[in-house]
Amino acid sequence: MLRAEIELVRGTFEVSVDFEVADGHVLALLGPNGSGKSTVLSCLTGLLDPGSADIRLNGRALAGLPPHARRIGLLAQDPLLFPHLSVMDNVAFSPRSRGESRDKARTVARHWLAEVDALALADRKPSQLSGGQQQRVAVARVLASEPDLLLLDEPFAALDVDAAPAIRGLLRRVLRDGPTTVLVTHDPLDALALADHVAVLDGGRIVERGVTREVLAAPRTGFTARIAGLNLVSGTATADGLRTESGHLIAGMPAEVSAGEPAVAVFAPSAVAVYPHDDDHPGSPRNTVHAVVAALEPHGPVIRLRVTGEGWARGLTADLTPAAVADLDLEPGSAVTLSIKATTVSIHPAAGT
Amino acid sequence: MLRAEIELVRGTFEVSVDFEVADGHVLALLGPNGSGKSTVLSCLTGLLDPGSADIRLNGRALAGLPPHARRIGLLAQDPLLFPHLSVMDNVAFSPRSRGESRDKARTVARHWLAEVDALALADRKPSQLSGGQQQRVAVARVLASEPDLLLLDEPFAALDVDAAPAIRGLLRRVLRDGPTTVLVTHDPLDALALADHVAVLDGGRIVERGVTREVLAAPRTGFTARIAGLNLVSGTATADGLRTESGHLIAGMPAEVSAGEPAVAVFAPSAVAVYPHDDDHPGSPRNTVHAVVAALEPHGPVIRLRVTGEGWARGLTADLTPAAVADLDLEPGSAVTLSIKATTVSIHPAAGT
Amino acid sequence: GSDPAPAGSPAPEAKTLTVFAAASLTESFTALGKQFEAAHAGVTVKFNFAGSSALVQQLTQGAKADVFASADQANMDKGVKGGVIDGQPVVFATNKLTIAVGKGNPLKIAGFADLTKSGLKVVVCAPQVPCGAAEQKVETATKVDVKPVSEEQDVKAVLAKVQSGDADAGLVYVTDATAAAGKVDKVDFPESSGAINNYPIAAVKGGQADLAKAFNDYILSGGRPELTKAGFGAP
Amino acid sequence: MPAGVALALVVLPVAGLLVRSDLSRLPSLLVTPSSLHALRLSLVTAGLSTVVCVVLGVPLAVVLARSGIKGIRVLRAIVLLPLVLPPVVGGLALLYLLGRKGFLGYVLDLAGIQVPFTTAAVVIAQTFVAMPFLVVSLEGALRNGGDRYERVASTLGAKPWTVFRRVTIPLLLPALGSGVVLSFARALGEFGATITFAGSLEDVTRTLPLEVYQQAEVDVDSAVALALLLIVVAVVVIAVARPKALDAAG
Amino acid sequence: MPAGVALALVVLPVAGLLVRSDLSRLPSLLVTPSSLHALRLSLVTAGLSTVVCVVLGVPLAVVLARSGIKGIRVLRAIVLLPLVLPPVVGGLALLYLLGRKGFLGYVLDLAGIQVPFTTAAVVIAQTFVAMPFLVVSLEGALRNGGDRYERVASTLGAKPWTVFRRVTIPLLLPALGSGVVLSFARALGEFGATITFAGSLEDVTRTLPLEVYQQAEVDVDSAVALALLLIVVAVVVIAVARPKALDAAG
Ligand SMILES: Nc1ncnc2c1ncn2[C@@H]1O[C@H](COP(=O)(O)OP(=O)(O)OP(=O)(O)O)[C@@H](O)[C@H]1O
Ligand SMILES: Nc1ncnc2c1ncn2[C@@H]1O[C@H](COP(=O)(O)OP(=O)(O)OP(=O)(O)O)[C@@H](O)[C@H]1O
Ligand SMILES: [Mg+2]
Ligand SMILES: [Mg+2]
Repeated sequence: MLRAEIELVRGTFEVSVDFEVADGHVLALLGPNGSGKSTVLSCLTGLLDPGSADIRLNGRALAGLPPHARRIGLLAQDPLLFPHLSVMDNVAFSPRSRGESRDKARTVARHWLAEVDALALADRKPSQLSGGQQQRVAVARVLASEPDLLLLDEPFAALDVDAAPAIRGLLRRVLRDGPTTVLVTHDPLDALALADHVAVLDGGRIVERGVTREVLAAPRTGFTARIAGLNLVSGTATADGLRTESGHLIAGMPAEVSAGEPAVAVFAPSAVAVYPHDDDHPGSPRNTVHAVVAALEPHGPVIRLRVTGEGWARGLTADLTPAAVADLDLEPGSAVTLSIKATTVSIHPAAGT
Repeated sequence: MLRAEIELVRGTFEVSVDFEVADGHVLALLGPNGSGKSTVLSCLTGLLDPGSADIRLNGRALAGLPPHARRIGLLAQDPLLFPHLSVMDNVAFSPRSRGESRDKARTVARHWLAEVDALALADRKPSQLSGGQQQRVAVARVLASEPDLLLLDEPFAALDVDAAPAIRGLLRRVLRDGPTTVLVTHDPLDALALADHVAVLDGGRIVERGVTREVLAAPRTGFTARIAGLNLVSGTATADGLRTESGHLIAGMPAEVSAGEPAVAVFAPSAVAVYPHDDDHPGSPRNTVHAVVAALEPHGPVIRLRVTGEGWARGLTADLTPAAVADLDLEPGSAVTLSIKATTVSIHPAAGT
Repeated sequence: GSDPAPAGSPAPEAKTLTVFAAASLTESFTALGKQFEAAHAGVTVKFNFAGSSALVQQLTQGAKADVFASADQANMDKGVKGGVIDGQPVVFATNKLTIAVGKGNPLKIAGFADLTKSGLKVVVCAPQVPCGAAEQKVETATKVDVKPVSEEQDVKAVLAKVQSGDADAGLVYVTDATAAAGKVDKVDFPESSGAINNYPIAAVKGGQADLAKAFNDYILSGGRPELTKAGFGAP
Repeated sequence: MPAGVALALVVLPVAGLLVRSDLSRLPSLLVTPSSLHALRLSLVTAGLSTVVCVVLGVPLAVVLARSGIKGIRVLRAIVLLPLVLPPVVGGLALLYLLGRKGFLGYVLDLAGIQVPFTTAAVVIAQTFVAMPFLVVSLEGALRNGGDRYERVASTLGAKPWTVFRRVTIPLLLPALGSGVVLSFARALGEFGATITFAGSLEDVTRTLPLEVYQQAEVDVDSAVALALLLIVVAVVVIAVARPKALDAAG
Repeated sequence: MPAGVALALVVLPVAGLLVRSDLSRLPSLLVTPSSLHALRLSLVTAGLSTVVCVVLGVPLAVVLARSGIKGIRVLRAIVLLPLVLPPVVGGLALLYLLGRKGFLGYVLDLAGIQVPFTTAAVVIAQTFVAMPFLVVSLEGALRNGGDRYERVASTLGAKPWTVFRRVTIPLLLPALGSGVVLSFARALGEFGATITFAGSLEDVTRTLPLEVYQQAEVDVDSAVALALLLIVVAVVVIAVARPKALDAAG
């Protein structure tokens, strides 16, 4: 088990976090650029010296130990392969450092290189690799170090459509009965796939934490909702929905909230259907609202629409297939009507923070 | 207009490409890790000296020119901000180099920093930035150089959920009446959002090219289908679908293909519905097949299921919402039934390659 | 001369005689060392040539040597004061100044007084080193005020500048001008006898006294031809 | 451990020197006009020749490190020559070149310029022996650093000179710091080439090391005291000048 | 352009030297036993002291560049002392330390060890003057390179010594190449400290520069010719040794 309490001032930036990760479990650290994720990982490895820290890994106090004695593996945002060593020797570096024989270390290295599908690159120098190839080798190198605690800083950023799922699968296999892990990611669905728990960092503090599925399904701050890619409208809970600040009523499924309480309506962008503005909507969806398309952003296999509009329509997002976007001929400025089925909207108590 | 013919040998790796991009248009360069995308960009900038090249930008022959005379901006995979200059001076570097006054250059820099939402970081040194912040500054720096040709190598890899769409929006605005652009990406939907045309690289050669929507909707090789995230089953075309190699019939929409021809059935993972294995399917979907979940990978806002199974089920993918995955309690090894509506399946002639 | 080592005696055990000698003795002492070795079977003579002041410094810091030959009295006195000299030093050679000029004496310098000619580039030794001190002595005695363009650290530096043509004339020792014969010409001047430089030699305390005495005697007696060849005067 | 031994090797002798020398005489030595002249001359010439070293040596180092020419190895070996040349021989070489009968000096003489025995000659001699130090330390750093940032700068439209001025040089500052220290120190301590080429005349060419040697002929102890002065000067200059260069590079 | 001037400054004097010296005498000079002895001694001692410089200097440079101790600036200034010390004074300092009457020499003398006037003394003198060259050029490179790779190595479980051996040193190779060249050259050309501390005894302490000095007493021209031999040796060593170090670093 990892228990960490870390306080640190870095220029004008302050980090103050505490968290634990149970033995063999995976904690996902989410948060926007510059929220302190990499900083927290650096403190754990001992590369940064926090102002005050109490870090315990399986009972061992780590705070004073030098990095090499911590048995913590870090896959940083920059692969930083040793430029003077071949790919093979990069991966064999850690086994060699642990005192394995040359042959044994190479066997270990070959194993992990095969796992990341980079065995064919074994004899190259890092300067002869593409960005994604470097990243894969870096993954193999950190896994070969067999750490007690594994720290992964956006391991999928540079990988292609074939490599990313492969590495994800590899990590899942390794992590199943593997080391305790902290995974930094910008993708809430990486968290969903790999992590039991998430902690959401913002401005150096943990603003939300809990079991992954619960946090992502029921974000308690606007920030977390955005991270999770969900729509969030705040207002007051009613018996069967939410009254917005602008006075509109949103039908939804109240969850652990009583009427009259401050609350938020949460729904996924994928639950938002988009129609041309002049259509009328005789169908089942309870919630319809007029809006204007502000932006179209690809988001995985879908296009995410951001809209502006009156009242609660402002800032909503909707995920559409490219085909739908094409069919509806949507572009910034198009007037649309959004419709959201009430069954996809959940009403949560507003987070205290 | 950019016209490029490039031949290059780099160790054991050979690049041989030719392509053109019309004035002010955007070409997306897709391809797996190590397929030569970054190499092609390096040749365009003049940082790599190709064995033989004929590169013309708006009629100017660039092949012999030094990098600084080419007016080509490159946003590389590694941000490489000048470590000795402040963020402001990094972005002002290019205007200054063009001979602008200090004040003018700073005004330009401030403009672009504001566009990437990094004005607050103006006085920092790059070493005081997080990974994503560095990437944003690098975007501002290359845009401030006002190139005739803009080369972007995975500009969104390190960005968070707020920054990525913002930068994407910025790029779309800039590119609308901006420079001719080549965009390298691993995400076919980045291509869809930003590029008119795509070229798909594999092993240093362009294996497929065309108008973005057409290529992504009708991939002609298994590789391109995988890049585009689509399912692809090969067989022989019938009047209303495809007969697979294992003898099964898949209902679909034939497109420019006559019965008896070798063909592929193409459908998006998002078109595949998943049911528990013991359910029967009285509904409309024409195609159902039994399968076993092999892996679950997050993919943007959805979870992508990879399945194994008999016949054509092998290797299919399905995109589900996390909630659906949770509801169905899917995990590797779960037996499922897949169902695909025929309207979402298109039948294409098999590519010659 | 008398040869102290009895000729024909049974070959003595191999011995090494270490001689610390002023750098200006390099050529003559190397030759004399060979002669001494030939006359004394089993004896090898090793030289440590350096500036006299450096040699004294080394001796007072405990360097092991048998003989010390200095290029001036002052450094020998330092050695005596420092307690590293055994017995009384004896002057074995003298040296005096001469004017080194370019080959053929293009500027027709005839004597010491000519060195004040305007436009003439004269180099001398710094007053701190023996040749410079001697030159000062001559200046004082003759009341000729030479304005040098450089006060060199040693005679070699003076000679080098005359040889390269950058100096028109330089005050050097006869021995130096002799060694460089063919590259420079020398103009002797009578006033130089007012500043004779003495070369004393002595045995070093803690050295092999017998061998040192034998060597010193050899220099004083049999060394004359070789020393004269190098331009040294008799004591 | 080895670092400690290394340190001891440097510190102990100097400490020995301090112990043995009569520090109380230092002030009286310092105020003699000749040492003051020598000190001033040393600082001026060493400073000047360091500037010349930087102006000429930095471009040379860049050419050596970056150019892909075939003969570059030979060139590099040539640049290193003054390092191994005994300084006196170096001085002779300069004399043969710039002396009245030297093949460049002859031309200069016709133009009424005479270099030997002038302060300029001191600067030239010091530059000759000190420049390789600058070049070699810079070249190592240039090779170590690679040219990634320079390439980025060129794609941003910076011409080679701009790249050099705004990227190469600033990134080189720490190494330039070392190089400047090395060449300044070498120039400050230069003796053999100076006395051979420039001679030794108070207030014109007699720098502090020449004064030290001069003194050593008469009285070793006072020479040592003077040398300590030289050390103090060097340490002060280094301590003042160097951290700035380092800090600038962040 | 400045690079060209810089090159000319180095090349022209040496060319002048070549022109003026009597190359036909070089072979006959070379084969005299005393020059051969001196050459051999020079190569051996300069080689040895370069090795000592590397063994002691590399750790010292790492400590200077990486340690965050407060007093590190003072330490650095101290390490640079031998650079500015006139070599003769450096030799004196060593004599005061290791001579029979020196405070370490006294102890050694009791143990029956006498350092001055031995070949070991030559090596010590050369190491003393040459080590700062190695340390300074390495330190610049270490600061330039940063410690990113060293940090990665430590998170991979490599102990400090392993990091040093397998990451720091290999990445330092280009700079180590320069440093080794500089210190070897300095050791090879060393004169003042050697003659003061080790004396000039043929085959024991009379290295090539001392032999050159000796020859100069007899005949300046033959001394110059000998100096050219020194140059040739240095250039050969540099040309053979250096590219290997560079190539190894890729
Ligand atoms: N040396 C420094 N001095 C001052 N501030 C710094 C320094 N290094 C980082 N910061 C700031 O600390 C904050 C946290 O940085 P960190 O790298 O931990 O962010 P992150 O969460 O990893 O972001 P990203 O997703 O972009 O990688 C950022 O706002 C950054 O600007
Ligand atoms: N210096 C080199 N010597 C030999 N091969 C090299 C060299 N540099 C790159 N390669 C190889 O060239 C191929 C193309 O590399 P490139 O960087 O262009 O790939 P890429 O398409 O940009 O990949 P990624 O998506 O991972 O960034 C790769 O297989 C790589 O291993
Ligand atoms: Mg980060
Ligand atoms: Mg790439």
